[in-house]
Amino acid sequence: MAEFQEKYTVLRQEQLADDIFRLSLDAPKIAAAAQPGQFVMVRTGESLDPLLRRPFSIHKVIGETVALLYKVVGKGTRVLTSLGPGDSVDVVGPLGRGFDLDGPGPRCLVGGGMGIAPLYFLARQILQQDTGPNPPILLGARTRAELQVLADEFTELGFVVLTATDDGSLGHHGLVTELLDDILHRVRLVQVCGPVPMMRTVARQCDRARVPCQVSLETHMACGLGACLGCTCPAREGGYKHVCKDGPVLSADEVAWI
Amino acid sequence: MAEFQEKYTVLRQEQLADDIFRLSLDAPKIAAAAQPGQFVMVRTGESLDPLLRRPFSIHKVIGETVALLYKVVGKGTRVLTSLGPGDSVDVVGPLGRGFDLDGPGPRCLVGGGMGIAPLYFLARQILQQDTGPNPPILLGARTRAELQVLADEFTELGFVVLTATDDGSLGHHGLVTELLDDILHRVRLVQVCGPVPMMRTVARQCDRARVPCQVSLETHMACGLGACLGCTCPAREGGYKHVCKDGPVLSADEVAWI
Amino acid sequence: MDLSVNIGPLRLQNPVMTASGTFGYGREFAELTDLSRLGAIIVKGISLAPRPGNPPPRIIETACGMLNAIGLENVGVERFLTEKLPWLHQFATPVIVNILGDSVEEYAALAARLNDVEGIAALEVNISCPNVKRGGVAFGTVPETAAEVTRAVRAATSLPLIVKLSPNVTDITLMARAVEGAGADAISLINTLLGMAIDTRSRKPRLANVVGGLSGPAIKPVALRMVWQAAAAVSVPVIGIGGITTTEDALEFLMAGACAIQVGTANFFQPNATTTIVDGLAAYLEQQSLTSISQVVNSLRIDT
Amino acid sequence: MDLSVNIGPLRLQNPVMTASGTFGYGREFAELTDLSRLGAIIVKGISLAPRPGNPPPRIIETACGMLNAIGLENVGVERFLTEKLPWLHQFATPVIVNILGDSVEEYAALAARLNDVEGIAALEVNISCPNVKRGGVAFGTVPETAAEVTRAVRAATSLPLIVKLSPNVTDITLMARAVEGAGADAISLINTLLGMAIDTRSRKPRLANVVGGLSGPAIKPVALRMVWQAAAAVSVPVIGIGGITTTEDALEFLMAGACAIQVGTANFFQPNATTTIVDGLAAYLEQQSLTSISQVVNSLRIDT
Ligand SMILES: Cc1cc2nc3c(=O)[nH]c(=O)nc-3n(C[C@H](O)[C@H](O)[C@H](O)COP(=O)(O)OP(=O)(O)OC[C@H]3O[C@@H](n4cnc5c(N)ncnc54)[C@H](O)[C@@H]3O)c2cc1C
Ligand SMILES: Cc1cc2nc3c(=O)[nH]c(=O)nc-3n(C[C@H](O)[C@H](O)[C@H](O)COP(=O)(O)OP(=O)(O)OC[C@H]3O[C@@H](n4cnc5c(N)ncnc54)[C@H](O)[C@@H]3O)c2cc1C
Ligand SMILES: Cc1cc2nc3c(=O)[nH]c(=O)nc-3n(C[C@H](O)[C@H](O)[C@H](O)COP(=O)(O)O)c2cc1C
Ligand SMILES: Cc1cc2nc3c(=O)[nH]c(=O)nc-3n(C[C@H](O)[C@H](O)[C@H](O)COP(=O)(O)O)c2cc1C
Ligand code: FES
Ligand code: FES
Repeated sequence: MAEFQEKYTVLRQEQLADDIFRLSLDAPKIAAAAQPGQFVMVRTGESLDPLLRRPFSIHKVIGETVALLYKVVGKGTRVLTSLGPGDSVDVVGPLGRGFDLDGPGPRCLVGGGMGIAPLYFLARQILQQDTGPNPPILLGARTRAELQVLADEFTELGFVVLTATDDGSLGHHGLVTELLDDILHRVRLVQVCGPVPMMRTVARQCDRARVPCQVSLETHMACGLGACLGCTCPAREGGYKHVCKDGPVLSADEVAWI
Repeated sequence: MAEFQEKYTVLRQEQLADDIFRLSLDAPKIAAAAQPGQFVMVRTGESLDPLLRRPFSIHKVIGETVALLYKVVGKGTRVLTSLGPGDSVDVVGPLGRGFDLDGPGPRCLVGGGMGIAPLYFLARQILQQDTGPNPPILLGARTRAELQVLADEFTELGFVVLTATDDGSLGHHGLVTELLDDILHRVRLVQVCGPVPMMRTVARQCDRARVPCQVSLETHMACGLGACLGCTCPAREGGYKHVCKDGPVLSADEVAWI
Repeated sequence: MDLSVNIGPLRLQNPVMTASGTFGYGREFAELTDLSRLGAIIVKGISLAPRPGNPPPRIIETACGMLNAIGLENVGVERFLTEKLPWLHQFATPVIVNILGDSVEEYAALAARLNDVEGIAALEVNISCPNVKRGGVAFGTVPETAAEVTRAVRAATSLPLIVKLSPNVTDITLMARAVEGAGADAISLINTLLGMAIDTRSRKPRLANVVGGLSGPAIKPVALRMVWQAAAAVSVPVIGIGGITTTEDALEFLMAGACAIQVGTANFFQPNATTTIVDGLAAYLEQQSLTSISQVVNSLRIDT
Repeated sequence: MDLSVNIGPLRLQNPVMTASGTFGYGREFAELTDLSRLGAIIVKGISLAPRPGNPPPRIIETACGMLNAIGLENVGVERFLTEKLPWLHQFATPVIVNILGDSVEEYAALAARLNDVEGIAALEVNISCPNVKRGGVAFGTVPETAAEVTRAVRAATSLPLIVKLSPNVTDITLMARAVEGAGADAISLINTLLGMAIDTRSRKPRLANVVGGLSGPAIKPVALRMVWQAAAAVSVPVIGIGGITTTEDALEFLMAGACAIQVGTANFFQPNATTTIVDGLAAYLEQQSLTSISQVVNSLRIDT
């Protein structure tokens, strides 16, 4: 696995919604090495506060451009919004284990909130494999403003996109998981990224339907390198998985869902 | 004394030299209350690192606009350079005791490096008092690039400006204090701001010539309000002066020059 | 909505006080903070005689904190009573006097001097000072001497007595119990952690005193841990101090068991930090549909 | 230009090591740091049997620092020797094994097991662990138990012995002298300060273990003060640890009397912090026209 620490130049900062931004970097090395589902650790400035790098999924890789999709939830992500074209960002990556790319098709991607980020990279990879018609991609968010732009981009790739919003402002009024049962019988793999309750539900649905399921987990991370041992999640077999090295993508049945 | 804590809008950020900047704020309250020689405490961002506010002399007050002149010497001043028009800055001030304004004229202003900052405000005030022809203003810096723009602005006010640079690139090749002896006999007050060695020398020159001298001191400051007792300088009479309350402008003979 | 708290015999309108040495004698902040809205004002530490303090440099910024070696500069008790205290009478806000000394006798004499003075709501005893008779070891690092100071002050005053603990100890609960047993009505903690910084260009210490006290957000995790331990160890009220800057910070200390808090270093960079926290606590109660701040105190939930 | 230093019997090409627990077993950083350029690699603390560690959450960021409660997760000594250590043989860089235990016997058994293993340059004894037989009080907070562990390990190994001190004590010089007297070849400090954080939304501790170890730039002033005190108290070499992030930081510790330093938390956010400091120290010597890093060690100038 190739990993790099480099400063990359910001190409673009887009504001997709109130608190959702997309940062595009000129990052040839990461672009060349990255696999869908992997992440990067981003230093949010020169200050020692925030101290630690922040983990973000690789959202898009197009040519030598790597994009990150992020939601402003605290001080690190707030600092990121101040970056503009020409600024440079210190990034370590690509890191971790991504999604299985060559399992038996067809598969269904399910994303919720910022969990949609890695799915775009994954979806483009699926297109390249050209394994025939894919089942719809299921995307959920709180409200239309957080979802529309992203959903459209999947549609532009040629996917059928089914959406769900908590407030019903776009697509199904309710949880994205409620859309899955109708589709499960047509797929041989589900790949999901989103909030833990959503992934837990999907994991149960897949378990019942005996469809393999991969989940992309989030934990607090200090290093992203497997060194601090801080990013644990309880494993079904007992003990712990380290999300940054064993994951972030794990088979749903490796995880002890609590 | 009126003191305020407010967020002010940045009107302009000028780069005068490699590492010298001028920040203009729309700060009506400070503009209305400030006296030459007073300072403000500036918060350099939302981060807790840097933690403390940074003190800066009030450089210019024109209408409701307050300008600060600053040199990038560390992380706080580096953060300030990222501010642009429309951004807001949290400022406490005006603080401290400024220069005597109504002593017996004529007087001579002497500034070195960033010590020039408060002298512009002071010079404009002197003009308003219209006490007849003033002796030259003496300004020193390391090199022309740090001095030319500022010297010109004093000239534009109608002052005769004598300059000195360490490298001889503008005006006298040497110390600005070397220009003072020729003028001392013509003045009844010297007001000086600059590095300590320079102020010490001026204080001695004035002492010998029996000309009153006011110096504007710098120390590390945590509060600027007289509360932390951190900003001490040894007093001639024994004990300490607190630069933020007793100063920053003190009579040169109040200070125990070491 | 009830923000009021009781610190032993002392009732405060809200749990937000100013930490000694970070708020001068109150007046320094009068134009920037509404003093009448504070739970209490704790003034700069006072000794019997005036003290000039340490030579400069006395302060230096560190990562998310600062070191100070002010050296307990203060105007002495007599000038405090004539020049500083009367101005504070205009506010209903309780004034708590922080006292310090070189010897047990000095603490006791100070406490006696302040006992009958009007307008003093309580004493806070700073025991982080060096015990001159015992080679300069701080009173607050030895349970016996901490108890000795507490007993002496207790005997000399009928004012409510807060003893302020030093964090530079192996076991804070021993110190807390020692001063509780010796008659403290309440305990406040933490004072500063002993630290140091070096100017690598001159190869000299950044503080003339070489070592100084570390304060500010950097120390908050240590302070919170000690407050939690101390609150569990004693039954007198505990006042939390250390890096408190925001309402969140204050809530953490209250949840850990403090029934009130003090804001220190934050006053320097956010002169209205205290009143902002008072507002923030009220907003929190409202948002959580709580009626009293006492419902927050000691509300930490630990899974077992 | 000579950056080499001696830690007792151990010679290092430069004074920059990795702090235990912040650099994995070395391999984790292989693509981001040139391991051959380090003074030494200190690996994650090893116990006799594997340990699963604490439940999550195990880490949380604080102001200029972080709290960790990893709970000493490690693969155990046997897997370390078969799976981790051999990979490090490819580098000439000395490997120092950090050891930990629940009892004096466990420390001694570990030291004996590692004594004859090839490719181990020294042992570093982490005495910040709870002494299970004595109610969980850390070995490193009581001079007698610290000395006991040191003596037992000393008797069990002929490897150079570094004892790593806990900062959670009243007087670090007592601890330093205790382990020196018990046979330590060198002392390293500081381990983490005990701290805590609370999530005010859930009212739960942010660490499942409630308390954890504070590290990073926030603790640097405390670490520097303790290193300065310890270096003055003992004659064995002292290794400075705590918040070291930049060359400046490293120089401060060297000037305070440390003859080498360890970089911890900084590795997480600056994976090449160590080699950057190696370069920085060389540049400093050149700029100051010094020939050896030993000229920097203990060069602090205190005006008297
Ligand atoms: C492998 C991985 C991939 C990720 N990919 C993305 C992505 O593509 N887009 C995106 O917007 N976010 C992503 N995240 C989450 C992102 O890292 C956090 O939102 C970010 O670190 C928050 O930083 P902050 O300084 O703004 O917030 P902070 O001030 O640090 O925290 C704000 C709040 O968020 C919580 N929080 C912070 N970090 C995490 C975390 N890692 N997991 C759970 N809660 C956290 C805190 O507890 C706190 O309540 C990912 C996380 C991981 C582990
Ligand atoms: C009353 C007063 C008025 C001032 N007016 C101006 C002004 O008009 N323009 C201007 O450019 N600067 C002025 N200064 C100095 C200015 O406050 C410092 O340069 C600034 O605080 C440095 O912040 P920093 O974070 O960039 O540097 P830091 O990273 O904090 O420090 C960088 C270096 O500068 C030194 N330093 C920092 N603060 C001070 C200080 N207060 N005194 C002496 N050395 C210091 C540090 O020791 C360090 O070596 C004034 C200072 C005072 C006390
Ligand atoms: C500049 C300064 C002066 C202080 N003076 C005193 C004092 O006189 N008496 C005292 O008990 N504590 C004093 N302290 C300690 C504070 O009251 C407080 O306990 C400590 O700073 C931790 O809180 P903080 O992190 O919020 O600042 C002082 C602290 C600072 C920073
Ligand atoms: C995540 C983490 C794990 C650690 N594990 C160990 C350990 O196993 N053994 C040990 O002696 N110290 C351990 N430490 C302490 C560090 O080695 C170091 O002493 C401490 O973090 C202070 O240095 P720093 O501020 O540079 O991180 C650990 C620290 C961290 C942050
Ligand atoms: S984040 Fe450090 S081991 Fe996973
Ligand atoms: S800066 Fe705090 S008293 Fe002067």
